[in-house]
Amino acid sequence: MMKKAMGIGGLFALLGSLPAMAQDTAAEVAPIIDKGDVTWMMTASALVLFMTVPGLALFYGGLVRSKNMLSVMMQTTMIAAVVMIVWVLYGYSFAFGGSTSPYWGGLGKLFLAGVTPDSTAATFTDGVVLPEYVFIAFQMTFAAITPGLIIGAFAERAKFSGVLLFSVLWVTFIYFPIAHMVWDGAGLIFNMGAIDFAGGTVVHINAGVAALVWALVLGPRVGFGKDNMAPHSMTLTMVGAAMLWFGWFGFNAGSNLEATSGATLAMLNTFVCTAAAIVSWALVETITRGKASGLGAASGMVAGLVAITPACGTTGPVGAIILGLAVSPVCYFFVTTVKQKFGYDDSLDVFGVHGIGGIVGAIGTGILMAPGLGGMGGEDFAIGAQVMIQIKAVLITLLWSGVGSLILIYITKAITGIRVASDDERQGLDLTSHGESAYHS
Amino acid sequence: MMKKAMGIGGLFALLGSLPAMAQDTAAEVAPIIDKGDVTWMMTASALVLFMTVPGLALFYGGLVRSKNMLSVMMQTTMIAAVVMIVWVLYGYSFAFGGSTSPYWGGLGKLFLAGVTPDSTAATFTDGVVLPEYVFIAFQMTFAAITPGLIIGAFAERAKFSGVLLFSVLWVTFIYFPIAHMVWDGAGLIFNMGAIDFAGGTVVHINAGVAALVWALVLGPRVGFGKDNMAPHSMTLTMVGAAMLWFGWFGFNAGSNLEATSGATLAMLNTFVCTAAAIVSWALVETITRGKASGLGAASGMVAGLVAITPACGTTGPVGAIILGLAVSPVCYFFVTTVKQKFGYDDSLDVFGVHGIGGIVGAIGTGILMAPGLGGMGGEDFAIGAQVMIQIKAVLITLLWSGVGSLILIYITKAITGIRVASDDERQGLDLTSHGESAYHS
Amino acid sequence: MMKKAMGIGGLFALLGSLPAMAQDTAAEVAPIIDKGDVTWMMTASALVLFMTVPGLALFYGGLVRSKNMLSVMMQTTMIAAVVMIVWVLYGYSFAFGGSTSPYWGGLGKLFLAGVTPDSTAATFTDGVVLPEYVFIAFQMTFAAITPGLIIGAFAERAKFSGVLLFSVLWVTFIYFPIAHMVWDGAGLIFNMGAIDFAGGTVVHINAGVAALVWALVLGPRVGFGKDNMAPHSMTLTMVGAAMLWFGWFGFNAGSNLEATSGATLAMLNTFVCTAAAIVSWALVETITRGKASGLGAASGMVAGLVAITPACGTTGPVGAIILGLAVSPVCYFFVTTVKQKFGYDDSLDVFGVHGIGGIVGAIGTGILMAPGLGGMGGEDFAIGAQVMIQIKAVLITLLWSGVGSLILIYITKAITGIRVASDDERQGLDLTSHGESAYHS
Amino acid sequence: MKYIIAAIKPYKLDEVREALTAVGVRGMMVSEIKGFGTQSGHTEIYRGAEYAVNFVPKVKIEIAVADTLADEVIETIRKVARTDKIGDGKIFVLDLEQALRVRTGETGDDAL
Amino acid sequence: MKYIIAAIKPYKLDEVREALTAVGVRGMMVSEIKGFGTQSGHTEIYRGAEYAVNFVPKVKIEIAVADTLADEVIETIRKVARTDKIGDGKIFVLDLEQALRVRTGETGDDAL
Amino acid sequence: MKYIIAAIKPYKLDEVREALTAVGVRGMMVSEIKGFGTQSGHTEIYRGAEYAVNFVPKVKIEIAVADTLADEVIETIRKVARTDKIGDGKIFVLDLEQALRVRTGETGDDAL
Ligand SMILES: Nc1ncnc2c1ncn2[C@@H]1O[C@H](COP(=O)(O)OP(=O)(O)O)[C@@H](O)[C@H]1O
Ligand SMILES: Nc1ncnc2c1ncn2[C@@H]1O[C@H](COP(=O)(O)OP(=O)(O)O)[C@@H](O)[C@H]1O
Ligand SMILES: Nc1ncnc2c1ncn2[C@@H]1O[C@H](COP(=O)(O)OP(=O)(O)O)[C@@H](O)[C@H]1O
Repeated sequence: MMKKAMGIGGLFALLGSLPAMAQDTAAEVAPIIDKGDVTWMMTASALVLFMTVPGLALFYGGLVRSKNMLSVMMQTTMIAAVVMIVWVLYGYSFAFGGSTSPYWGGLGKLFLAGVTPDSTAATFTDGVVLPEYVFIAFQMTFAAITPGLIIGAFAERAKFSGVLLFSVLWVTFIYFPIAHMVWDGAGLIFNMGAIDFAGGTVVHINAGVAALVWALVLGPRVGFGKDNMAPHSMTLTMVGAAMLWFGWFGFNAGSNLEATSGATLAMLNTFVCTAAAIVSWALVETITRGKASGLGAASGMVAGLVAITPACGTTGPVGAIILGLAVSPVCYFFVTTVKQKFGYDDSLDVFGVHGIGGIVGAIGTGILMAPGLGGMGGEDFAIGAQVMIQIKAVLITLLWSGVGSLILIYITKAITGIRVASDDERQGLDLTSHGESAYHS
Repeated sequence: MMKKAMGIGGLFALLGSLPAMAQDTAAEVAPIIDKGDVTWMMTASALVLFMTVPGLALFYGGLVRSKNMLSVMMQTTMIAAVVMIVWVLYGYSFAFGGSTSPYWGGLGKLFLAGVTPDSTAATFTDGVVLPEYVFIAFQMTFAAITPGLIIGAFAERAKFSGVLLFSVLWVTFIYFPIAHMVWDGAGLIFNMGAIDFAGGTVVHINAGVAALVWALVLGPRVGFGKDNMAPHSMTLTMVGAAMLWFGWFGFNAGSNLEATSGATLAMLNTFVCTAAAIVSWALVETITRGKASGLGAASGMVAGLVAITPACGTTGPVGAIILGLAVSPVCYFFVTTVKQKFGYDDSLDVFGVHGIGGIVGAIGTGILMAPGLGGMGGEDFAIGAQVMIQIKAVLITLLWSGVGSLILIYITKAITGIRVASDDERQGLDLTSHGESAYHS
Repeated sequence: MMKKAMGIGGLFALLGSLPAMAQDTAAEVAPIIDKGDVTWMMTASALVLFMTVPGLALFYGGLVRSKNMLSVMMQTTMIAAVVMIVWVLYGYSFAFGGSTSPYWGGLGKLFLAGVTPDSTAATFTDGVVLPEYVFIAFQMTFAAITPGLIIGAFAERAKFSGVLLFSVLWVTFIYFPIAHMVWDGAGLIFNMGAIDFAGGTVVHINAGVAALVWALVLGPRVGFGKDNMAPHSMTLTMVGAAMLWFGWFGFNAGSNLEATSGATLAMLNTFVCTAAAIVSWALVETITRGKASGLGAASGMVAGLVAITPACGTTGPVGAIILGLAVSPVCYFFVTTVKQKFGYDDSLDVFGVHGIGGIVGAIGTGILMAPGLGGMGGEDFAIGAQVMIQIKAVLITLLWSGVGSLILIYITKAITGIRVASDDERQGLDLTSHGESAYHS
Repeated sequence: MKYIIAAIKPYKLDEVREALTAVGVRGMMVSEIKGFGTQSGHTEIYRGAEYAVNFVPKVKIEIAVADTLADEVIETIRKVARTDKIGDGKIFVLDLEQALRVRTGETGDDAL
Repeated sequence: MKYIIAAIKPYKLDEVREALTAVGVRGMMVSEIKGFGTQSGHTEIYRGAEYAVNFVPKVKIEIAVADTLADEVIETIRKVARTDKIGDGKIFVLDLEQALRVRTGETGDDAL
Repeated sequence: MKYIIAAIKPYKLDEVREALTAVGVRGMMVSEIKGFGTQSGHTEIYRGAEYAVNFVPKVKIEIAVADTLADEVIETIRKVARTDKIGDGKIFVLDLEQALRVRTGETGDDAL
């Protein structure tokens, strides 16, 4: 078990040098493509798209005022579309292009050079491979959703062209490198031994920090703290959250790359950690304000999903429940107390839920892997040491994404601008940026 | 074929004593885990969650007035979350814990004791197994949705804390035991030879009866029969129904536990029985009131899905169409005429659609399995005998769930109360129970 | 590679004579059913249903005024339901019944005669088969969605009974024959060597032309060009479009019938062509009117999906991006300029998006298959020749569907009528045709 | 003629309408409004952001009536809309100079 | 000055607005209302539960005009909103004491 | 008594309500309306179909006040709702004959 658990992070190690390897081993044992795996990875890829649109678009869109609904949906959609193109052009290469640099994947696979229907990508298991196309597609969906998470911070006021420019810059200079660092065998963080099964650091902390920086640089919405900015449709927010949950099975269990017992553990954990986080958010609300709200349940749902993301492959189900119970109160404290205290307007709480939830998850991963806690770590697993590694990985991400995002926001500001005129903001971005209204009778 | 058809109910028989068995047979032939099966069961598990949230939440939520929308979504979500935790703690054990009692599974797997990534669960086919984690997850989604079905009966007036308490009690004393009785090899109903492929009795009749009891005990909504209580969003109701259909493929074809021809039959039946029930509901409406309505189509859709649930593994496609054509008129008669006659307020017709539809399905299963009707029964299959068994299974469920639910409702009433104040009911549960509104501009 | 690429169109060639073949080869090598394939095809079938309801229902429904919302949802739902029944009764036989006619499949499989759990259907790969039930289900979902696409042309004014009658006639005389011609080994178009991987001609051009004929025969909506007919919910339209994208992976990658590398290529192409078409529609809008709209993004999404449908199995990812970039401007030109010029009221632009997008895709397929463009064609692949074949296939479809639809519309008009009274149109179809309203408070 | 405007509790609308029909009112205009008054609103909290909703949903009825009918109309609304709880609403009476039925061109009391 | 209130059929709104602009009206307030009158509503049935909707969707227009313009406004609405079917609507005229433009503080006819 | 009707910019509602409460207004009715005036609307294009939306979202406030309070109310709305941009809105004053509180039956100034 130890070997396998330790190997989890190692999966992607093989990918960088994959085509080479495929040729080498061809002479020895032909690697196997199992159609069950292929089906799972196709299903998982489709599920992660579903998380983005309509999932994330609805979760976020429901939270804004109706005059900004379409702007949120457009940002999610257009970011995903642009990043997919970027991914084929150079993103896949930057992340998994086969270079031995600890920081990026190089230029070896620009335009997917050399990838054919016969190309394969490695999995966790020696001798078991996937068609490279499905690995490209799966990883692409991760790249496409991550910058979309950030938009919650600047919702209802950011300039559309700036959002798109920033997103391209951000995946180029922040996401692709960090994906390489965490998941590639040559990667910096990977080689530290950090465990991040499905992308807690790469996706959630990464986006969460960028979001915080945005909120600080951009300033609050016009009328913030005075106008009623209640969610225009809690219904859609709850639908979006549920869709995120559904799609997240692809995200988490798909990260196993094979339809093995390990994937089913990731799935079970993605069920029960989320359930526990829903319950604990509802409990905190019941205690502090007497009522459990729908937004609380949805927030707990997402917080739980974020927290289990890095941990889902190495934690036992009971450990997952504990992680879920723990994450919501921490996030709740951030989005209610800390945010209010500092007064920044992270409009849809990207930092409070994804950033903080991601940090809780990353550290929790280091703890709950312990076999004594039902985790999948080996007998010689040491909580303290692993937690230190996890914290180091978190800090690198905080730094890289924090400083990098700050620079990129200012570059964007200089080129396209980052905020609409306040009259436009008042009238709503749907009309002023996109020329339409979300609802008519 | 006979053997297989008869064996369908027997699938779960093996599960109780699974780990033991796995050890025994290890010496002989190593049981096979097929990645295609694992993928299918992961997909199916995700689909059943999708049925619950957002599916059921929207189907029911669209039917209430907008002031109660979030309460419906919250109840569905929170019930699912709480039951998932309960499932890990003791539910799985109570249902499939390995005891030889005909009534429950015992305490052998509390906290999933002994389940590891190497644990397996049996399937219909000798020598083919699944990782136990995915069996736990799949069955968990069934437990999580079933009490959620009941809420339609007390929508717009039940007390939130009471709903949660009742749900926990109900799965503990009604659902887990009946799941054991029907699906476990040691189970009472299982050993009678009743066919319930995917849970017509365990899920639908079970929930339908509980719903009826609730409606009778709780009394009608304030303004019932006087105020306009038209669905606040037929759009969402139709979306929810369609999502139920989509997810139900996981529910029904997933119950085959393997990606075999049997699963594809279950899927095809789940398509065409539903289609037929949609058409026949629309026809009845066209005949009786001149117009086919969207709510009619959605109701027929759910009625068809409920009816085919027990029958989907043993009926031929033409038989499934016949079952679909038959179920809608019966349900229609119940929700329009019978309900009105008795005057109880089963607000969203849980009994009329799930209870009655489930009974039609259970009995239809006994008929349409006949090879002469295109069913999968063997040559010696006797309709009369099988129908008697099916009726007996239905009666046991009616009794157990009816009496049990009655007791549990009164226990809940004593502890938390079961109904909100009538002023709160008038203002709507969203504001008064959850402190928010579903829609703002 | 050549063999495989050429073989793509050939897949269905085997299906006509399938059961016979299965018996023949049984003596030689037992054909293999891979559970990974079965799982993929079940997943794909469920996904295509999801495209129809709720996907298409929402995409179209959001675009109409709220007084007609349910009529759109009802038409989509009821058409799908009715066609599913027709499919079992005679549709499957008409399309894939095993006859050697180039025009239809004959009567050999009426009521699915002879299909049992042991029946198999061939795939692209010799010796690999599927349970016939899942092939029936998968193809059924295609038949169920196609007539649903047409309703966009006559939305907000067509008579419900006429819509249903027409749909039955249309699948019978247009869809089933064309499906046979394109996909069956004995089929006319198939034997011309036309490439239509997932149904660009059969589904999209076919429906698009029928839609155009409808719009011309029926005339514009009351108030067209004068009243504000803005979409009642762009939110739902964008949700529906995203659901179409999600489901389309089943449509396109499912058409590979196996979970092979070919399926993953189809999936990757379905991602990136769509992404490119979203971007290019947004670009055209930005250039021509200064703003990128949500409806533009949704339209580009669908246009890209339509275009890649025939091409997804034979184009490389970069070629798919090029196709996506190309299709949107053409469709944009049609729905804005050409439609306006001719003044017909193809209310939801079925012809402009599905018809025109399908034609662009069909021709693009012939070009982008070239190995020099990253396509999967062999070394001797000749663009010119293939494009001519593609154009011929398009023309046959245009003619067959155009003339056929015209006749069927007039037949429908004679029997049930095709348009509601203008007072009913003004009040909205929801109330007047279905007796309900989509929204209440 | 009088132009009577009343704010009432939404769930009383149907009862009021029926009662008014009974006393001879043949038409009215109904709008959903947000009322502000002694009856207090409520507070909603969304992830820590607290919004005081100072308005209470009310229904506004507008009725043009002949002078002779005015008092009975006022009395009827008063009786039927009353629940003796804060927020029952208000009735306002304005003088109406002229009324006209679009369809027929009738004016005055005939138009009502 | 006069304060004119009219209930008309919703699809007539744009036509009426244009016609009024043509005669010199420079502003108005428009609300979607539920009308009750001779024109009957409809019945909706949801799974056997029958709801009589007694109201018909109408649009209410409110226009403040100078006394000199009042008759022309009334006449214009009448002509354009008319379809000769039941439910065409009503026009009510009240006396308006004072009008004020918030932006400039102008009062009386200047404010309109 | 006076019946004051004002059309204002929606985002000014809360400020106006607070200011009015401060000067002694104890109730009002608020509706979301579509305003037509000098302030122009906007155009929306949906796949080539262009719709001119001639109306601007406004909020309509209706307040019944005692004669003595009327001027202060008008002045308050004027001051607070003003942004000096086109579309700030209008205030109209009508004479109010009678007011009645449904709950208590109080009439006249006591009812407000
Ligand atoms: N001065 C006023 N002008 C206009 N409408 C008023 C006024 N006072 C109250 N209303 C309306 O009457 C409703 C009920 O008034 P409220 O003061 O809450 O209760 P009550 O009528 O029981 O004293 C308010 O919600 C508001 O719509
Ligand atoms: N004659 C009028 N009658 C009724 N309402 C009016 C009238 N003129 C303007 N309004 C209302 O006042 C609002 C603001 O008027 P507008 O002419 O746009 O700007 P301003 O008040 O700055 O001149 C309009 O949207 C409309 O609701
Ligand atoms: N007495 C009234 N007071 C206020 N509004 C009225 C009155 N009578 C009719 N209305 C309004 O006028 C509309 C049309 O009236 P109705 O009686 O249906 O038709 P018609 O005007 O053709 O006689 C009604 O829907 C209602 O909004």
